[in-house]
Amino acid sequence: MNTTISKKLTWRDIPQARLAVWALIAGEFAIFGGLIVMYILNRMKYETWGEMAQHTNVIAGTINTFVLLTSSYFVVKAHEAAVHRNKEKIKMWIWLTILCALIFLGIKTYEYSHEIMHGFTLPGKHLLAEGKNVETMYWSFYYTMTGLHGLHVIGGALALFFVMRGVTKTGENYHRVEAAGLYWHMVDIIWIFLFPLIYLIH
Amino acid sequence: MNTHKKHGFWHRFFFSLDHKDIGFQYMLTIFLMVSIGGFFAYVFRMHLAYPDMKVPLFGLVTNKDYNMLITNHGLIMMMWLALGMLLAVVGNFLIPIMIGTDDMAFPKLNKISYWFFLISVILMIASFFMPKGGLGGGWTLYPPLSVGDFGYNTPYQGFASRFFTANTFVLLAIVFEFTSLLMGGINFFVTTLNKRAKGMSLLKMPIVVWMINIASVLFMFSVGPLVAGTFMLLLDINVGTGFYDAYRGGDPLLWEHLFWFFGHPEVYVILLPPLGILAEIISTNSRKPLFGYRFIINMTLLAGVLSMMVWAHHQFVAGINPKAATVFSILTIIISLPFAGIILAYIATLWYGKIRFTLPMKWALGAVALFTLLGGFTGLHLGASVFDIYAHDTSFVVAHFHYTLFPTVIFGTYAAMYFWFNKFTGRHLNKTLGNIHFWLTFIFFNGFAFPLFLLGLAGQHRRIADYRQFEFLMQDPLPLYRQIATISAVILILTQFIFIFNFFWSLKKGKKVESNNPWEANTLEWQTSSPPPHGNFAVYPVVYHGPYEYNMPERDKDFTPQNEA
Amino acid sequence: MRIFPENASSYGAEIDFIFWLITTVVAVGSVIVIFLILYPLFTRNKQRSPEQRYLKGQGFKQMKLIYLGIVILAIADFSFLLKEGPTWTKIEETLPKDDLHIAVIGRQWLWEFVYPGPDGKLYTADDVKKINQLYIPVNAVVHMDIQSYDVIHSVFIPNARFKQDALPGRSIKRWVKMTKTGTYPLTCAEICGIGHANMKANITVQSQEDFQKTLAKLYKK
Amino acid sequence: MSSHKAPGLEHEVWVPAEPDYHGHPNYFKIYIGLLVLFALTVFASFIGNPMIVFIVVFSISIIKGSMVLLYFMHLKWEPKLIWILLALALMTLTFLIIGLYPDVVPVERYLVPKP
Repeated sequence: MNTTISKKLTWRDIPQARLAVWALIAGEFAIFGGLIVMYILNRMKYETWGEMAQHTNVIAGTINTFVLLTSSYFVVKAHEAAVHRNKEKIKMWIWLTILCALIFLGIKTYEYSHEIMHGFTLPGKHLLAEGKNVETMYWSFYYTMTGLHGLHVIGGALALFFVMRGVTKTGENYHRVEAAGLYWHMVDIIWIFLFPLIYLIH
Repeated sequence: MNTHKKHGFWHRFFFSLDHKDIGFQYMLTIFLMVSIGGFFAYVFRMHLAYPDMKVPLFGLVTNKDYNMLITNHGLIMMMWLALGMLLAVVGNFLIPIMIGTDDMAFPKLNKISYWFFLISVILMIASFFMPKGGLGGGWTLYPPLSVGDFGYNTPYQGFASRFFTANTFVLLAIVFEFTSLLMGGINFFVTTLNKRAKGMSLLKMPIVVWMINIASVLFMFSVGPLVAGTFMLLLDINVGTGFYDAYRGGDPLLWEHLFWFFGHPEVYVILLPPLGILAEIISTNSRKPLFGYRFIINMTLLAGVLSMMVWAHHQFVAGINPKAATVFSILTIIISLPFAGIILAYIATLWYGKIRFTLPMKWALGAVALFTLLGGFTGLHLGASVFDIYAHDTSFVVAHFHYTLFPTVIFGTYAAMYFWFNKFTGRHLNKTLGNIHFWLTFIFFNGFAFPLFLLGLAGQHRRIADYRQFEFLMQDPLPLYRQIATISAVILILTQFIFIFNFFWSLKKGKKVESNNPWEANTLEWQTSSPPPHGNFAVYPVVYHGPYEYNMPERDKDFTPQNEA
Repeated sequence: MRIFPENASSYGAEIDFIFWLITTVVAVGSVIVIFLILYPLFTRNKQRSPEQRYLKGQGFKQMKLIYLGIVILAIADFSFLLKEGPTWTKIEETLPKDDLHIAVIGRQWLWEFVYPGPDGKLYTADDVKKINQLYIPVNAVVHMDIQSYDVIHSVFIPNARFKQDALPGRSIKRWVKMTKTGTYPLTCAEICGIGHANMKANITVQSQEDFQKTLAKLYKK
Repeated sequence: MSSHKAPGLEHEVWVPAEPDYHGHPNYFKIYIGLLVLFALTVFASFIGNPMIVFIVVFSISIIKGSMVLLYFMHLKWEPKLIWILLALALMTLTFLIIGLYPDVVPVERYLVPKP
């Protein structure tokens, strides 16, 4: 008779919050990946998009990449602090991360306003008037991808903020720092792919 | 754990965190959607058979009404009935209790996903009442038609005129529903992996839990690109971008690809949970272990991976690369093999068993037979790209997918209802009404869907409001087929009222269950009281056996509950 | 009773043949499946068989019949794929030399058929346009550039077993060769708005002489 | 049958990661590595030919992304399941790009004038 109880249930080693965030990350990769796939294919088709890419603000993009990479480092330090149950350090590192998020969003706003001033809008009416029909789609992709990413930045920063408040107030749920941190890293990874694809290939 | 508090109506239906209550909320919401979808089906079927008649309860059907009716019938049935019923309802009711735990891993997330679902339902219903009328571009929402005002020939008049259109609302509803199901899917996945009872290894889980999880993961990945695509379509509609606009180098075919990249795995997302339900019911009622438990799981995983490579068989004549079409055609034919294996394993379970013809068993057998014989096999016709040139967008396709979806979604859901109703309410559904319901549904479903095959072969193309303009479709037996289909469909819809009456009557006055385990089944949900208390188990079970140990040697009864040492 | 509409094109019979081939395979399969389901239902119910077997379907020995079933289905599948593949190549992937080259353009909600003008070339100034009525010669390979102005349409000629979606932004070249004279319907098979149901054209297949006369009449207008 | 604590509940209280389970890379080193690769990316963009730039830049992005994944997100120490999840996401995108390519890139299209 079969009465053995399985002893090793390896997948239970992952705390459920972390497992859920990993699943969410995989799903988000499918969403952004789909967008990036469509962008790459259209980019291969329409060579004139290279001209449009020259109108992006590469310096702002570079600073933004640097900011996000740094924030990723801050978050991982916050996670390290959470492992050691150090509330003060968690607070510091997460505030630094949120600061990075705000800088990122600020630079992004500057970029957007600059580009809109030059007539590169989401629907691209000016370009249409100039007869550059295909090029409008570059800007549509640009705003869709960076905008969707920006929403994730806002979401990730909010998540970090609420997690930090909860942890510092109650002194419980330290594992949530890692979960929110994972999400933040995902935002970073997506930007790592978006930055060269949008800004650097001319 | 056994502190079951009585809660008021508002608490139970809006704020409860219990997985069974949330499942019940989903179910009632979906009943509402199905009645709308069913009503639409009744109206346009009546219009097809009797084009000049004022349809009772609706009135004269214009072309615009007709397009709106078929579109929303498709959307509601695919997105809200099939996905909602089989992932959200079945998953919520069964997963925690079948793996022997108190609730979902994230009860609050579960609640939030229901609220998202509710928002999506409200948006969907609101879309019928937009100034320009409901959506009328086909449930696949192919772009140039679904983007602009092409359907209505009115010029662009600013953001408000675009936002308050059915297109926007339906797309938003779809986004909300996907979000809801994504959150629900992650919840199922984590619950299954992390909250199993002691001793419940992955290979001791009931098949239905496996199937819902595979379906959730499949959904999670296939839906990603479509979510991105939906955002792009929303921007196209409301802001005026050109992702799908051929005037700016956009490509309508891109949406078709994205839609079916989700749409085809979705068919399997819909198909897998009912297959799991059938496995439970067939094994229990054959009093015999499910034949090839691991084989079924392996085949399902294989089919899940394959299902992501076959989507373009919906687009053989849509202008895709013909060489790619050949590849997709071959892959489509190959995907029939794992499903053949699964169905054969179910049939093998019947052999050398001791079959009990209970009501759920009748539904299950009906589902297996119809799905295999007319749904699955006609899939081979359509998977062969050459015949698809002719059959694409004809009634043949309509008949094919009704034969695949109706047996799985509707028969599977009813099988589950008749099987588990007594567990979650403590009362039996009425048997006589159930039998009448089954036979009428079985007969009139065939009466409705089979003529569509013949109509399709005669060249009747889909989504036409009035076939009288086409002489070749008015030749002699064809109008008769249309009338047979309509009359059967109407009776089929009326038959469902028997079930609705039975459901609510039995909820209040049905026969009380004598034991917790009326079907003498093995899985854990039958080992707790009916209805299960808040927290499901008074004493948390420890699992010793697989879920299908019927007629185990050297036992005095022919079933061995999973938690019996 | 006729199942398919009358076939009037050179490759229609092959498409019908594929249907009957698959239907035969499926019919045999259905008979087997019906037997497999019904036999246990009649022999293994509660009254007749007291003892059931404890079979879990583990290992090759127990599973061999199921594997056999899969192999049989695979063989059946590939038997018709062998016929189907070359037919697809012939119809969709290759273009025989054309006798007439026209453009079929869908718009809400009518069909435009564009003939090359007297210079014999399409897309020049002297093209002639015909609305909802297509004339083509019998036994001639006709190339059609299928296009659309606004939304997705789909050219569907039931008697030719011909169907192709018309997408805005691309021109899809397909061919058809009608083998019987007569007038056949040409419809739109992809939903394209309110007028989708009314989007109907006629395709008249004429003998060569009649077709030349029709063409001359068209040029005169 | 014995009663025990609700399964899964034991994970509500999270214990600090044990050294053998959660590796601790030197986060600062990884960070510096990322910055170096990032600088490389920016320099690579001056090569000129868009195709080469694309290949170089995209490969560096993949390296950077996997560094964040492996070390910052501790994927290196996660059980196989997480790897499978991410591999499935990658698989999905591979199928998508293979399936879409022949219908997007090599197809000749023209701009349809607005009616």
